[in-house]
Order: sequence, then C-alpha cells, then structure tokens
Amino acid sequence: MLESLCAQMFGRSLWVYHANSGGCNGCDIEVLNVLTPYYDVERFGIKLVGSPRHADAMLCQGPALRATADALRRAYDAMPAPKLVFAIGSCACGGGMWYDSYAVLGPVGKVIPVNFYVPGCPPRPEAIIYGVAVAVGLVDKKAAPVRFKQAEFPIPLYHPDRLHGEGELVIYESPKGV
Amino acid sequence: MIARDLFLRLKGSFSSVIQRADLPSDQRLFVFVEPAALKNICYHIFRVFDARYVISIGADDRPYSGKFLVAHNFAFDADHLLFSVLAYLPPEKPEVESISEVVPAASWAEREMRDLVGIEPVGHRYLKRLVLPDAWPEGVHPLRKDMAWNEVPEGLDNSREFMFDDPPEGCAVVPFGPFHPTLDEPAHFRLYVEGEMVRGCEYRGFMVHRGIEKLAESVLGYDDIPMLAERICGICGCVHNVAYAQAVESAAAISPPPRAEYIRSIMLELERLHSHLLWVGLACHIIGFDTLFMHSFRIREPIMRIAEKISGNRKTYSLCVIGGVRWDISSELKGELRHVLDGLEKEWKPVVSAVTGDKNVQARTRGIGVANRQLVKEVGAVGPVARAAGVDIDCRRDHPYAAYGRVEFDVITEQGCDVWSRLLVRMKEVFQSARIIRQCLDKMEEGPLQAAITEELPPGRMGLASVEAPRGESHHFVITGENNRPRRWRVRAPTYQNLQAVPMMIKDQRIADMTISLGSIDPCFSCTDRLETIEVRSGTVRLWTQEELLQAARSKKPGNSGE
Amino acid sequence: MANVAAGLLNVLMVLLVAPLFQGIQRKITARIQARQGPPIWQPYFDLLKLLGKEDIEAGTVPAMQRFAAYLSLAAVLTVAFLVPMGTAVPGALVGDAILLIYLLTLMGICNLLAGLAAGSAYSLVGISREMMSMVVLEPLFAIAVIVGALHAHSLRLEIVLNGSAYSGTGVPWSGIVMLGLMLLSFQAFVQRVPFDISEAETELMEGPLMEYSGPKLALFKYAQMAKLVVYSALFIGLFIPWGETLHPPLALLLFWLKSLALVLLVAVVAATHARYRIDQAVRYFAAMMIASLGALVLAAYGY
Amino acid sequence: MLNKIKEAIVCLRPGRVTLPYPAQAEPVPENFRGVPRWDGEKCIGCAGCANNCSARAILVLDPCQELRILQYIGSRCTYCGRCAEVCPEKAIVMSNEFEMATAEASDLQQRLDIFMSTCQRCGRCFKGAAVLEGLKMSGYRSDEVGSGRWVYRSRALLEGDAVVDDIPIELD
Repeated sequence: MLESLCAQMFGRSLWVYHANSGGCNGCDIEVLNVLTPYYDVERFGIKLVGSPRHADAMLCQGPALRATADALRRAYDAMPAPKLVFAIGSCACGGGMWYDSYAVLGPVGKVIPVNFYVPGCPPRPEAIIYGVAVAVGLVDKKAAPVRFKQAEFPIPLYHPDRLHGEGELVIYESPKGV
Repeated sequence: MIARDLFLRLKGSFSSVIQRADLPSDQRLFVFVEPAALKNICYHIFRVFDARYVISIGADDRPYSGKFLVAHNFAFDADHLLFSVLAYLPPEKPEVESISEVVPAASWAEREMRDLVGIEPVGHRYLKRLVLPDAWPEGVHPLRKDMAWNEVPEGLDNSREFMFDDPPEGCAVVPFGPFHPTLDEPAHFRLYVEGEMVRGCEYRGFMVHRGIEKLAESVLGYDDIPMLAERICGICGCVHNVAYAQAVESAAAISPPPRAEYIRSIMLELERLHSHLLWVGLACHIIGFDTLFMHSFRIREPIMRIAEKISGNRKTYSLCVIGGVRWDISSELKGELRHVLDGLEKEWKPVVSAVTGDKNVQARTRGIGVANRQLVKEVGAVGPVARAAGVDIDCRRDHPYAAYGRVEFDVITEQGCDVWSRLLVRMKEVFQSARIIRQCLDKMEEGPLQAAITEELPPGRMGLASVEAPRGESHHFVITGENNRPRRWRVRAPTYQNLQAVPMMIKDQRIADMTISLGSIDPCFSCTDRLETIEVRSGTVRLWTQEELLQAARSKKPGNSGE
Repeated sequence: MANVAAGLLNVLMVLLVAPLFQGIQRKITARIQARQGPPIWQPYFDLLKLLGKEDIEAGTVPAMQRFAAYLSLAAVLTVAFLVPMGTAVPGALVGDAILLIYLLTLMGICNLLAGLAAGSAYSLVGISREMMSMVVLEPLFAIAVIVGALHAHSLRLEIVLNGSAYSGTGVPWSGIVMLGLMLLSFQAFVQRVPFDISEAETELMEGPLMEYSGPKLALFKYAQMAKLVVYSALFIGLFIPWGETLHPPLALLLFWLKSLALVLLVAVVAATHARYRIDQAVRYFAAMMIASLGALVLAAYGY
Repeated sequence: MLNKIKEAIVCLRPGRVTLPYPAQAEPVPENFRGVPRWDGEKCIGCAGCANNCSARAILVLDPCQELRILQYIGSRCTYCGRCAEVCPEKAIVMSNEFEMATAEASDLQQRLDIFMSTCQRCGRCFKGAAVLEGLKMSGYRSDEVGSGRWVYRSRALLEGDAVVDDIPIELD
C-alpha cells in the first residue's frame, strides 16, 4: 500500500536537476524561468535541487559534447531510480545546429536514455511546463509525425546497386554549367 | 582623420617594417607589418599609445595567399578607432614572437592560436594547452583549412585524465563544476583552498565548444551564420547576431537602412534589459536571496513577452541578415513597448532603492571580487567589470554602431571595483537602456528593412565590429570569402577577457565568495568557448601577481626586433 | 503514566505537524515572491516520494550514513518527547535540562556524522562550517537554559521550560536579554536563511546531505522539519509559556498557534534575507554570546 | 530592519502573478515562430529551405527524377524561420504550435514526397530572392535520411558524380 502511495507521489513531487552539457544557456534560463512567479512550477511540487542524488528528473540542455559526456553520464548514474530525463531544447533533442560538428557527440540521447523531448530553441516556459505535464500524465501529447504525398509514385525507387545498371534504370545526368 | 593620424604616427616610428595599410574608414585601420616587428609595435600601441587590447587572431590563409595570418586587434576607445596589426607568416614554419609578455591580456588568445591554427607564439611564458585536450594528437589543428568540420583525428584518447598543475603546498583541492548549481553552463575550476580561503585556482573551461567558427567557415552561408552566431549564447545572442552582420557589412561596405539600425538598437537594448535583470536575479540567488531573484524575474517577464511579440521568440530573436533586419516594429507594438518600459521603470525603481539600502546584501558583496583599474587594463576586461572599476568604456558610445550615434545616454561608472559596484552599474544601466529604447522609438523613421544586395560579396576583405553586450564588448572579426561564406570568423566574447581576471579576483577570498565573484562578471562560458575544438581542457589561468603586473607595466622596452 | 502519554502525543504531533508547518512556510514564501506556491501538503508528498526512491549508498562509510540518518530523526524526536507542548510536562521522569542540552548538541552532531560519512569535498566544507557555527551556537542555547535554571533554582525540565527566564524577582532583565538574543539567532537554530550556511544550496549543494538519496534523505528532511517544531516548542517553553494552565484542549491549541506564529516569522525573515558568510555569521554569534554571558552574570545576581 | 520591512512591502505589492497554465493557456503572439508546417500542395521541391537551413534540419533525398523527398528533422530545428522566409511559393508557414513535448523524437518529423515534373534542366533549381541566399548545391541530393545527416557536397563534386554517398568535404 505504502509502496503504491510512494509511487503515486512521484509525479506530484518531481525534484529536478538541471545539467547543461554544452548548450548556449538559452534553455537554462527558460528552465529557471519556469520556477519564477509567472510560471511557478512549484505549484506542481517541482523543485530545483543542487545534487543529482536528490533528483527525480534531469533536465538536459545542450548537445552532448565530447568534453561533457562523461560528466553527464556520471550525473545520470548518481540519480536514484526511478528517474526521468527530459531533453530540453533543440540541442538536447536532436543535436542542434552543430549536431555533426566534431566537437559534438550529438543529442543527449546518445549518452543517456531520454524519456521526454521538449523541442524549441529555446522552448517557451509554457512548452517546458507542457513537457512536464505530459510526463506526469496531466495532458496528452499533441505532436505527431506528418507525412504528405503529392502523388503516388509508380516509379521504382532508386537503389545504389542500380546506378550502373541497364534497362528500367533512371539515367542520372550530371547537371552542367552550375 | 584619426585613423590616418595614427597611421602616420606609427609610420614615424616603424616606417621600415610596415608593409601596407588599409584605411577602409575613419574608424578602422589595418596595418600589415613584418612578423619580426609585431611585438615591438604591439608594445608601442599598448603602452605608449595606451590602447585597449581586444584580441589576437590566427588564420590559415594558405589556400589564398599561401601564408598564415596573425592579427592583433586593439581599440582606441576615446578616438572611436578599431585597429588591427597583421602579419603574414611563412607556411612552412608558422611562428610569431609572443606579445603576452608586453600585453598580458593576449595570453589566452595566443595559446588558443597555437592550439587551433598551429601558430607558435615564441617566448610565451606559460605554454600549456588552452583549448585542445591533452589527448589531442600533436600537430593536428582543427582550424586549418585541410581539416573538415566533422573530422575527428586519429589518436584521440578520450580516457586520458586532465593534466592539472600541482596545488600549492598546504592547500587542499576543491573541485568546482563542471555541473554546479550556480553555473548554468559546464566549466571546471579547481580551487586551492586553505581552510575556507581560496589561495588560487586552475580553470579548465572550454567545455562548451560546439565547432561554431568552423561550421561557419565550411558549411553555412552568409545569411545562415547570423542564426548560428545567435546561438553562441542564449542570453546575449542578439549581440553576436548583430556583431556578425556588422562585421560582414563593414567588410563589404554595405550600409543597412536607418530603420533597420534603429530596430537593431532597440532589440539590443531589450536584450540588455532582460540580461541585466536576469543577472541581478541570479546574483541574488547565489547569495541566497531568493525573493529578489523571483522578483527580478517577474519584472523581466514583460520584456520577454514584448520581444516575443516583435521577433517571434522570447530569446532568440533571429534578427539580422546581412544588410538589415527581418522583423519590423509596427506602431501598435511601439505603443506596447513604451507601456512595458513604463511598467519596468516603475517596478524597478523601488527594487533598486531597497537593494541599495540593504546592509545584508552589502555585507555579501562589498570588497568582494576586487578587480581594480590596473587589472582591468592588463587583462583587457570590459563591460560592467571595467566600468565598476571606474574605467569609462562603452562600445555604444566609443564605437557607435546601429543607431547609438543618434541617441543620448549616460555611461554608468562606479569606483568600488567590487561585486557591489558591478551590481550598481547593472542596476542603473537598466534605466539607460529604457531611455535609449524610447529615443529610438521616437526617432525611428519609415523605410525599408534590408539593403538591396545585388552582387556577391567580394572575397578577402576584412571587417571588424564591436558590439556592447550586457557583459561587455563582443568583438567580431571577419574575412570575407568565396562560396557565399566567410574565410575566417573570429568571435571574442566579453567573458573571454573577463574570465582571465577571475583568478586574481578570488585569490585570498573565502570559498563562499567564490561563486558570487565568478557570478559578478556574468560569465558566459558558451560565448567564451564557442570555438571549434573537441573537448578542451586544462587551461590554467596564469596567476599574475600584483608585482608581476606592475613589472609588466613598467618593463623596459621589449627586446628589439632585430635581436 | 500521563507523562509518558503526553510525551508520546508530542512525538506523534511533531511527526504529523512538522511537514504541514513546512508547507505553510513554503506557501508564505511563495506569497512574498508573488507566486502561487506548492500545495500546503507538498512536504508530505515529498517525504512519501523520497521513501519510494532508490537508496544509493555512495558515501565512504555506508554504515555510518545509515546510523546518522536514523539518529538524526531519533534525536529530534527524543527532544520532542521531553519538551512541553501544551500538555502536561512529559520529560520530568527521565531527564533534566542538562540532558536537553546534550540532545540538542546531538542533533547537530548527526549532521556532522552525515557529512563525514558521505565524505565528498562539499560535504566536508559543509561540516567544517557546521562545526564552526555549532561552537558558538550550542553554548548560546545552553546559556539560555542555564539562565532560566538559575532563575528557577532548578534543572527540572518542567520548571525550566515554563517561562523560567522570567521567574526571578523584579524585572527579569537577563530573561529579556536572552529573549532578544534567541529571537535574533532563531534562524540559525532552525537552519534557515540567512544562516543556512552549512547547506547553502548554491555554494555547497546542500553540504552534508549532498550524497544522500531516497529514504535516508527523507529521514534527514523529516528531522529538519521536526527540528523547527521542536525549537519552536523550546523557545515557547523558555520565553512565552503563558496559557499553559488553561483547559488542556485550549492549552494545546494555544501552543500550536504560538508555534505557528513563530514559524511564520521564520519564513518571512528567511524570505527577506541573503545568506551570510560563515565568518560574518560567526562574528555575529560571537557578539551574541558575549551578550548572553552578560545575561548569565545578571542572572547569577538574580536580575 | 526598516529596510527589510520596506523590501517586504515592495515584494507584497504586485500580489500573485502566477498564470494558470496548463489549465488555461494564454494566446500565443501572432508572429510566434513555432513548428514550421509545409503546405504539401504548394511545395515545388526547390529545396531552398534545405539550402538555407542553418540547423540543416531539412534533408533532401532524390531517389529518382520524378520524386524528391523532403524530410524535416524537427528535433534539431531551431525555429529561426529562414525556411519560411526564403520559400518562393510561401509553402512553409511558421505555425503557432509549441506544445510539442513527446516521448518519441520521431513524432517531431515531417516528410513530404514531392512529385517533380521535369524542366529542361535539372528541374531542381532554387534561386533565392537575395544574392546571399544563393545556391549551395543543386541537382541531385542524397542526404542520409536514415541517420539524419545532411551530406555536404561542394559544387566541384556535383559536377562529377550526380549521386554520391557521404563524401568528406572538399575545400574550395
């Protein structure tokens, strides 16, 4: 009984630890912003804590850099289970503008398992609150992939093996005078 | 005329070593000299002409001129002049005499140049790696043109530990960072402490390298880079955005229409407002005064909202493209903005008067983190750090850009040199920013937002731009290039210089004061570390003792270049 | 028997009410900060959640960590057992004022143990600060108790903790001085801003508790919350005991109202101050201690 | 002491300002730059958006002459709005959507299969309105949609092979 009660309380008392693994600060200050009077996430029991040992959720900002990946992993390991990881902002979600730069490993998902993505550059404070609300089940997610086809294509898709083939192969001509 | 005068004066002393000089305008001067004479000339400029050191730049110019290029930038603030001394170095042996002995502030920039471009500063007193990791193989320099932006060299050993210096005798080591509640960004300090007293520190920063400059030089185009520049820093992004655009504009002689300039000024000041309020909040949070933290964020919120209404985002305004701006401020928004400013001033005044009378806050900030005039000059500190030490510099007035030449405002200075003075400077600057925005709104005239650019930008031109960020001067250096992108783009954020003052500021203070001292420069590691390297570590801050500084200041003439 | 029952009632009440007081404090703080704030029951949620979390024993001496966690709550509850809280004075059977002083010191020592057992650099800085402030704070409280004891000519708890500070003849100058001093340092006893120096979230990441997680952290947090109630009870017992003779339910109500008022005061002071540095705090307490020694001398002469 | 009381009064004056979000949302500013949405009917597949995307979040894959696939990797989009600005057909709109939090990064993706009718040349031209938006690449592209990578190729390379796998940048 007590156990289920404790588990229930997880969503109502989420202590978060924010780790910037190399972002630009923008998401950081928006995360700080959600603590402040206008947004005040403390009303959902969310509190910022200084030590990962006390944390229930980690808010990651910034891409995973080679320099900080280890520290990020250590911070994640230091958190007691059950734990959630939120990737806040475009860098944490997808690597941002520098996703393939040699200083950058990529999105934080490459280093630690991410539970929720909150895209935005930086996400509005509302978007961050929304992310937390999705996580604790207050609201449903709205995001869904979009696929649009202008026409159905009977044409067989190009395959690299066929590049030098014959017959039905589409001929590729190098554009001239570019 | 100033640029010409200065050039003539310089020519009087160094006529034999000056190869060429470009005077694109009255506010810019590029002098190409023999590499052997660089140190002497820099000494002359820094000590005799009393210029402010800005930054040193190394560039791989081999695909174009077959040589390496090194530039030392200085600013003559009173004369509104940005000045660059350049020298071409032979491709087979890129070495240049270090100027850090005569210009201590150049220490980091030279080490960075050595790491990234492979230009060896000969005679540098502390040649520890600054930006590249110890694991990085020798002789691989990511900023050279033969390296790709996504190339990871062989021989990289991620498991290797940092090579820290030994702590002084009798001192314990307290690590600070990389993740610490007061640091919004990763940075690592190793504090040498004796009891509660900090006796020194070693800084391993440059952990926020994302490869920005390299991306700009190899992947993106002129008009994409402003968006990239903006994301150098999430707080003063617009500053980098504008500075980059202005550097390119100054290189290509494009002048944006007046309305665009006013809008740039307005957005920059909005950014300063939100940044200063943010800083006051964070500083209070650091000293445990959470109520004021909450209230300055509350007061700041309307600014974020109005910025969102104007630009479509609360913080990343994505304002500039080359030759203009993307968003207009309609007359409705003008009214709304005025209203926001009124509310801000009304709310901020009582806060300022409450805080300035607060003994409790003063107890934590007075006499803490002292950076005096001399330290400011030696490390080239800028912005509120300099102004709180009575150094009257402000790029908005000294190197007018955007619409700042057409508005009136006061440059706030304080004499206390400590955290308290920096707090006062920032609190008072809020009112000046509001004043500037009001004037801009009044004077803004109708007109186009972007200058028409009809042909591709000429390659090989150089542009300098200084923009006053909330933290101090942001300096951008651009060499235009082919393929619709610059050849070299160097960003110097204000924290790059200010951070070099931190070890002196926290020396012989308590650990408890370390955080607020560091916080008082409003550190922005993402700005400072914007470079293009992989993990970067073990940059030790050279601890300049007071004697050494004095000595450097008074030192006899540096060794003659002929020797 | 009635005494034991009263003591048990105290312990129960402290356990029940302490998180509520914390909740009220957080609500008040939020009000001062112009925001809505957490629900008043939030601290209960927090404790329950912490109980359900994984317990990572990462410190250098896990056994000692466990011991420190249990001891910290136990020490507070023992004090609660001894202190009058609007009911019959419970502790008379088992202890006197000297025991009380020991137990109070033990509460501080639990924190030291906790930090020592965790052994991280920040914990160690935290406990060094804790020790520094303990050195000056504990005697201060001891003097307050002794002043009362001197006035009352007794060390018995039910006498000392019943407004003994004023029980001398004539105007109780020493009692009034001690009241002022205790009011000025009350924040330090309950470890709130501006004197939460050993835990300073922004400097030391909660110092001694940095390495604790899950149930153990819950115990420490619970002990901290209870500490506030216990110190309020001590303060009320020493300096504002009036109304104890009322009909028991009324007396009980009055006591909790008085402690609520104290808790509100603590919250307001905490919300309007910046944290002091350890050296500033120690200097401040040292001045207090000298003043309290003056009070002690006064009390010895019967003023 | 007086000062602290003054501060407390300053603090209490504004009252409670907390917004009721998420129970009740405030309207989003009109020109807020939220998720870019493609109008599939309008798109001509010029890939100008991909060429001017500084986050390189729009990938282009040309499996054959008649088909062009635009893949939008929403997880790294920086919402700068350049794609909407340069689109010659105004087929991209920066919507007001920002509540995009999700447990799956793939929820953020958009994909557009565009039928490319052929013109005399490659049929894949984008000429920006401004000089600086100019083409960085033309002709066929085969970004690595699977791994989310944008494959950079210089003009020199394009003049050689039309379709190339991931070739490291050649400096020009």
